[in-house]
Amino acid sequence: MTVDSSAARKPRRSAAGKAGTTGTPSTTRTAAKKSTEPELVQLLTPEGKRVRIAKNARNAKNAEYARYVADITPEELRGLYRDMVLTRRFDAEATALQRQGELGLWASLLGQEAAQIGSGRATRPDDYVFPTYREHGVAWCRGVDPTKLLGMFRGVNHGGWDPNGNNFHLYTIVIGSQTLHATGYAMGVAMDGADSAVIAYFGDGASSQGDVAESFTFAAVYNAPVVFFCQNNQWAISEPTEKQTRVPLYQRAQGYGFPGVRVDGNDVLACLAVTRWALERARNGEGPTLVEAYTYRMGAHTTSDDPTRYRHDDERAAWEAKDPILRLRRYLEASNHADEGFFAELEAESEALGKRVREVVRAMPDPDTFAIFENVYADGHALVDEERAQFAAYQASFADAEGV
Amino acid sequence: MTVDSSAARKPRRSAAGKAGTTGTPSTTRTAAKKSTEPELVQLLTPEGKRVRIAKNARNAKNAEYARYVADITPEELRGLYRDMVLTRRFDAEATALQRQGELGLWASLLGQEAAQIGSGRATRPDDYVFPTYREHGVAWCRGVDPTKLLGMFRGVNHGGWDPNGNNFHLYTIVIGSQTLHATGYAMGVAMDGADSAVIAYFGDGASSQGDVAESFTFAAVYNAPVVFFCQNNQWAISEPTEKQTRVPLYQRAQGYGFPGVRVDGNDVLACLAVTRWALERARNGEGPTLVEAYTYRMGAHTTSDDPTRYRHDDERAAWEAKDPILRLRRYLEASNHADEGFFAELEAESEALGKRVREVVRAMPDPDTFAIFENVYADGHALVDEERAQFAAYQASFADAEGV
Amino acid sequence: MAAETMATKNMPLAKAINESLRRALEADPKVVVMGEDVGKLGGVFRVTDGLQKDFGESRVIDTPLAESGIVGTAIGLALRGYRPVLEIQFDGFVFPAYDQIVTQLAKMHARSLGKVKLPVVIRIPYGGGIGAVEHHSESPEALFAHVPGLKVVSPSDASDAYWMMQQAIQSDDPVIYFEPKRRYWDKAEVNTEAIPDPLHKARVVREGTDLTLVAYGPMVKLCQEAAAAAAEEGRSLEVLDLRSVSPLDFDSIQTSVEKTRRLVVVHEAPVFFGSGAEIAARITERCFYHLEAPVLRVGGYHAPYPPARLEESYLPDLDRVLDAVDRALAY
Amino acid sequence: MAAETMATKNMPLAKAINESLRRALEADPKVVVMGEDVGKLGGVFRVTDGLQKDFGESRVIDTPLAESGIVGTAIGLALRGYRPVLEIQFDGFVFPAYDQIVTQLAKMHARSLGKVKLPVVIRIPYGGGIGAVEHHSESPEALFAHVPGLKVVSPSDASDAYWMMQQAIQSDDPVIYFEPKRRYWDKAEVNTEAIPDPLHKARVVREGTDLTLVAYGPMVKLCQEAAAAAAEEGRSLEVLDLRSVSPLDFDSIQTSVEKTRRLVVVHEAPVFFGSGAEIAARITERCFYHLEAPVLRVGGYHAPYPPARLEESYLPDLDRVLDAVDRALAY
Ligand SMILES: Cc1ncc(C[n+]2csc(CCOP(=O)(O)OP(=O)(O)O)c2C)c(N)n1
Ligand SMILES: Cc1ncc(C[n+]2csc(CCOP(=O)(O)OP(=O)(O)O)c2C)c(N)n1
Ligand SMILES: [Mg+2]
Ligand SMILES: [Mg+2]
Repeated sequence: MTVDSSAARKPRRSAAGKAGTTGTPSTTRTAAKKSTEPELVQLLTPEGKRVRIAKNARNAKNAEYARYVADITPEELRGLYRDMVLTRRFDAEATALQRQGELGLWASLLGQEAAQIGSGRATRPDDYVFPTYREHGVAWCRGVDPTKLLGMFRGVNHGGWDPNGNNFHLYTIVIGSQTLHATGYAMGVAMDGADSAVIAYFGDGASSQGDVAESFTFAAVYNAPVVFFCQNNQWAISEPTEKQTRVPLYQRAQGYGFPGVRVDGNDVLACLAVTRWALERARNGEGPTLVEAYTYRMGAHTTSDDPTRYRHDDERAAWEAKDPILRLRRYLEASNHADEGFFAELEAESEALGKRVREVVRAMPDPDTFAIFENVYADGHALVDEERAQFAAYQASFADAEGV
Repeated sequence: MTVDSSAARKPRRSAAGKAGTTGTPSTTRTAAKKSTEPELVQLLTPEGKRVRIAKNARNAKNAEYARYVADITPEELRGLYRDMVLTRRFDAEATALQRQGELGLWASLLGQEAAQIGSGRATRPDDYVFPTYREHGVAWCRGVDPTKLLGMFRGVNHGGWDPNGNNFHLYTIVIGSQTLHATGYAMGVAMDGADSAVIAYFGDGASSQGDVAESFTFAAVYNAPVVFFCQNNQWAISEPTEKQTRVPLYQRAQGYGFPGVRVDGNDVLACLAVTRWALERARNGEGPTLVEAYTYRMGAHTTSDDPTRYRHDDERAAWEAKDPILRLRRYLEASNHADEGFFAELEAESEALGKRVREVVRAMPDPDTFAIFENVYADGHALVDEERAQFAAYQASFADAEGV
Repeated sequence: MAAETMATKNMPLAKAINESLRRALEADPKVVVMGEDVGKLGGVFRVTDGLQKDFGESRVIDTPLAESGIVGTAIGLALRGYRPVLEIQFDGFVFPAYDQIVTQLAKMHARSLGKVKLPVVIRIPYGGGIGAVEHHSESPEALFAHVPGLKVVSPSDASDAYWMMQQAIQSDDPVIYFEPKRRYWDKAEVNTEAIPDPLHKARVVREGTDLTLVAYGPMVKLCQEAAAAAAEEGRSLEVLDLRSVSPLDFDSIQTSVEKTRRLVVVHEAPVFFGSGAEIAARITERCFYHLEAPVLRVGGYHAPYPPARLEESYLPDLDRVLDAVDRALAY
Repeated sequence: MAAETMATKNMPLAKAINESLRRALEADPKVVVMGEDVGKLGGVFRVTDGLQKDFGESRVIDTPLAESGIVGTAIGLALRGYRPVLEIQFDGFVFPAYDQIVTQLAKMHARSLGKVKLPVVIRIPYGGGIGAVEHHSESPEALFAHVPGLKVVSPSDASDAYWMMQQAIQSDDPVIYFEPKRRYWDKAEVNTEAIPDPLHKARVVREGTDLTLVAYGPMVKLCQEAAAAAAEEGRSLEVLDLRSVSPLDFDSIQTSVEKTRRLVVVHEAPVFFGSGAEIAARITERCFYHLEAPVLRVGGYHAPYPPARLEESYLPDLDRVLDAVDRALAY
């Protein structure tokens, strides 16, 4: 049957479900590539080894990107490691705070640290970032105080930081919308003659939204300096990526006229390199790029979710072997780029961060109720004024009553 | 500047606007193909010569499709010719009727006869067609009485035929919407285990709508038996196709995991062949296909439009040399597949059709005013009943007044 | 409490919808359930729990993450003879599908001069009160009621949830079925062999003489509580559960108001251009000489639904309803 | 007729918007015009005629055929400091953009606690009366007025069209600017040096004492005609041009109704859940003891906008307005 398989479509003449049996491929016909084992850019193996950049067939692609991190220093590598560790720690703390009732909800990035830190560290301060709701690691790279991210999950605001403070837009919950905002912003950057770039994050699920397709079209037509960074974490809540596409997502770009590349999303070096390349393209006036970071959501979709209902533990186990943090740690250790002191210090820093996050959240006050009426309009609106006044009178009536 | 060119983006380092100068292409990276002279499937040259199906590089693609029309008879060829001539005649008549004030608007298919007749004749009675608002030729192939198409343009209805009468859906004005209806219908066909296919028409402009992208995603994921037939007539009202895409549209399919092919939309044989192939794929359970029929809107967008504001006459002149009807006539004549009697008879038939269309339209009555309240709901709605009654009373009050 | 017969079960509202969907899937092979995460997961609120397991992936369909695609393909399925029941995951996510709903789903029956019917049900968990993040607590019903061609309903308890879903699926018209998400866990007796009220008929859920409170969905319970509280102060409030927002059962409201002569409408959606406006306008027209006070409205403010920590102040509550009652009675 | 000064020109409404856009493009390099066919063609109604020629393709931008993309990218441009003025080609084609308008454009200022502003104007030619095909004659203003965060305006003549566009572009809020397409060719004096009324203030366009007619956009002219016709029968109608649908200038309506004690609201949109409902509800509340009759509403029926040959029966016309006036006066 169509929806799960085509085997049930009896009257069909030839073997059902086999693509390409009618006719033969040709130059004008663009045949679908079968999605088998993902072919991806990787610079650091799961075992923590730098991938050889010899120009053989299998690794040629890596070489091209490797040059974007060719001169990376041990200090920078330790910095990436630190970013990932602190991000994971922050994320775990937030999950715990949700369990304790301090947050209403939390969307964990566990497992996606490399994709976020690698791409986030590739950005320049004047670049602009449009996140989804899970980009805590990117926020970290942008210098957004992590405690600011918690307000919306605690329910005290819908986004507690100034987007222009760090060129990091608010989290966007309506799936895919932000890719158009990013594209428009990038059009504006180009109109200004600036050489900044814009990066839009979205998920594998989001790739199905019409808005994302429209953003590809606008970005291509206007040659906008925007990088579409898709974290394919294999799941859109309970739906595996096969419910969104039957070919690898990075290939989507080709049909819109710009390059797409799949990168190992658990390899922070590869993510850094590929994103640098894509951002450079943007700065150079070469237009948009799609980066698909192939990664895994190791936790639940959010704290409200129960992944045991739709996926097996062994899947997670397999991905744990590719853990982005462990991988870099192995490399740092094997190459003597970090000593025990570094790890110990980081552990302490991590603890301190956790403590600060806990304290800040617990002290986070509820907003004043009149905040309901604030910022609905920039220039005011008579009805809001009227309702605010009525509300004030109504509130006062209790005070009066209590005062009696 | 981004919107027209990137030359103004001064701070950029490298040559602006040149795609692909950063890094080099690779296997994982899907590079954009440059749109130069369109590479398309053609079986009949503009001069009316059958394209040799020798398997050399340039023509290999044609050979694959040629077999879908290999056994076409002279009678069938005359049939295609007749379809195109009568469709064009009908279209011209409708344009004239608009000028005479009998229609409020008309959307002419002039120039697109081959794309429509070729694809329309490829369908089977049990297939289902979802048109835009310009598929008068397809309607003809489906057996819809052409005069039925005129109701909505006259303003007496929003669609005057029974979609299930000929498996030809109503014209859809909201650009792109019908591609999702087609996909859903195709999902239903597959669920029923039937081997019918569905074909959705849309334009080059429509390709930008999110709905069209979503229909590609659904069709691919559910392997729905649907053919997406895009008539790229070079213009979306005043906007050339470059405002919608920077690569040929047929390539769009690849990123969604199904084949796309560009066919000479002014070659009725090639359109027939390619659509047969695509429909056969659908029937065989091989899922969706995108066909881009490369053609030209020789008239105005609609009778309200003034194309001289945005395009040059010489463009039209160039396309006139590729006229789909002339092309087939040349072939018919050169191959002695039709004699003067045939052409004369067709001319008479054409006249008769014109006459009938004129007569039917002029006699087309205005709908009863109470039609406003009909068919709003299938099961009725209290408010509609109430308003209908009020309206009746209100109408009656005039009758009373006049009656006095 | 009525004794449980074989046909009567006590169950939460979410479960009642689940049972109703199950019954529809069993009864009619053309019924299909579609949406994001409705399959293995059973929906984020578990309303479709177990259905895919029992009816298969072709009847209970996990869709791509694209609401316009969900509604648009459902229209196509309906044209093919299917009766799709769609889930929109949360109120705030129906808007990508709004074009398909307003320009296609609502109009296609009329456009075809009645030749095609689109029996599509769109389930939307709506309303606030569950402490959720942005876009998860809205009440957009007015945006559908204004659109000719759509029917809009909202049950307030498990029994109505069960039966109104049966009726919505049987209807040959598109029905937007708003589920009061904060009442999902409220239990009630559901008699699966009852003869249900007509889908679009309001029901008096408490009789009274001094003032009429009308509500639907999540606010019915609140109005019942308000009526109980008012009773303690010696005021007799009648409570009407509208059940349907389009059509609105003005006859039932009129009957009540002709008796009580005062009307307060309560909903979560912003008051401005909300259901209360239409009810106030039409009832004032119908009952001009009966009304002792203007129709008063209690609802959301003209502001985006606030963060969770403020929702209590944004939403109608007992005090605000009683305050409106006091004001109406003061005329 | 006032003598034409250097600053005063007689021009059609469409031209007035064109001139206003031109002035805005000249005055502020951050103003950009975007939409389908707004460039070389100058829009299907020629409202942007000549602008691309004079300001270039980067200021007057032909976009891909995708309304969500137009609004979504405009939001991004606004975040970058631009002030986009968008054209939606016809009323019925705004719905693909509805999600971006409702969930993003309307809410982002509040979401950011005031940190970002979105000065985006969305121009929508709306309403019927031009004999067009489906989706080209609708009046969806209520669907925007219900949404907090949006402002909704509609000029009725060339002078307002000019000035309200200036003000809409200067506003730091998103403004949905509904253009009464059947009045595009109506001429009026436009004084480009005048001091305009505030954007959201209603204006008395005819004074009267017996009953108040309120309208906006295309229906203002009709109401003026109705008032003239009624005057011949010795009835003195006051006509108020609301100009703004969100916010609504209830103060001005109240002032008028306290004088005339009767109110009829006229709009093309369906009556059910339309602007008239909100006006009737609130004015009844404000003027309960002043009203001699219920507020009556004249508008579209609860049916899809009909084919052109029926639109005369669907749309409010002189007779229907006068009929409502008679009914209100009969109380
Ligand atoms: C328009 C819209 N529809 C539905 C949802 C509900 N929803 C929230 S997250 C999510 C899945 C997103 O998956 P993906 O894009 O892969 O991102 P991920 O959560 O995996 O990071 C869904 C369906 C939403 N937020 N917005
Ligand atoms: C959603 C929507 N937006 C805008 C329009 C107005 N419009 C009608 S036809 C058209 C151009 C369509 O171009 P294309 O898809 O290439 O089809 P063609 O007219 O060339 O056959 C536009 C913009 C519309 N009908 N629907
Ligand atoms: Mg995902
Ligand atoms: Mg076209």
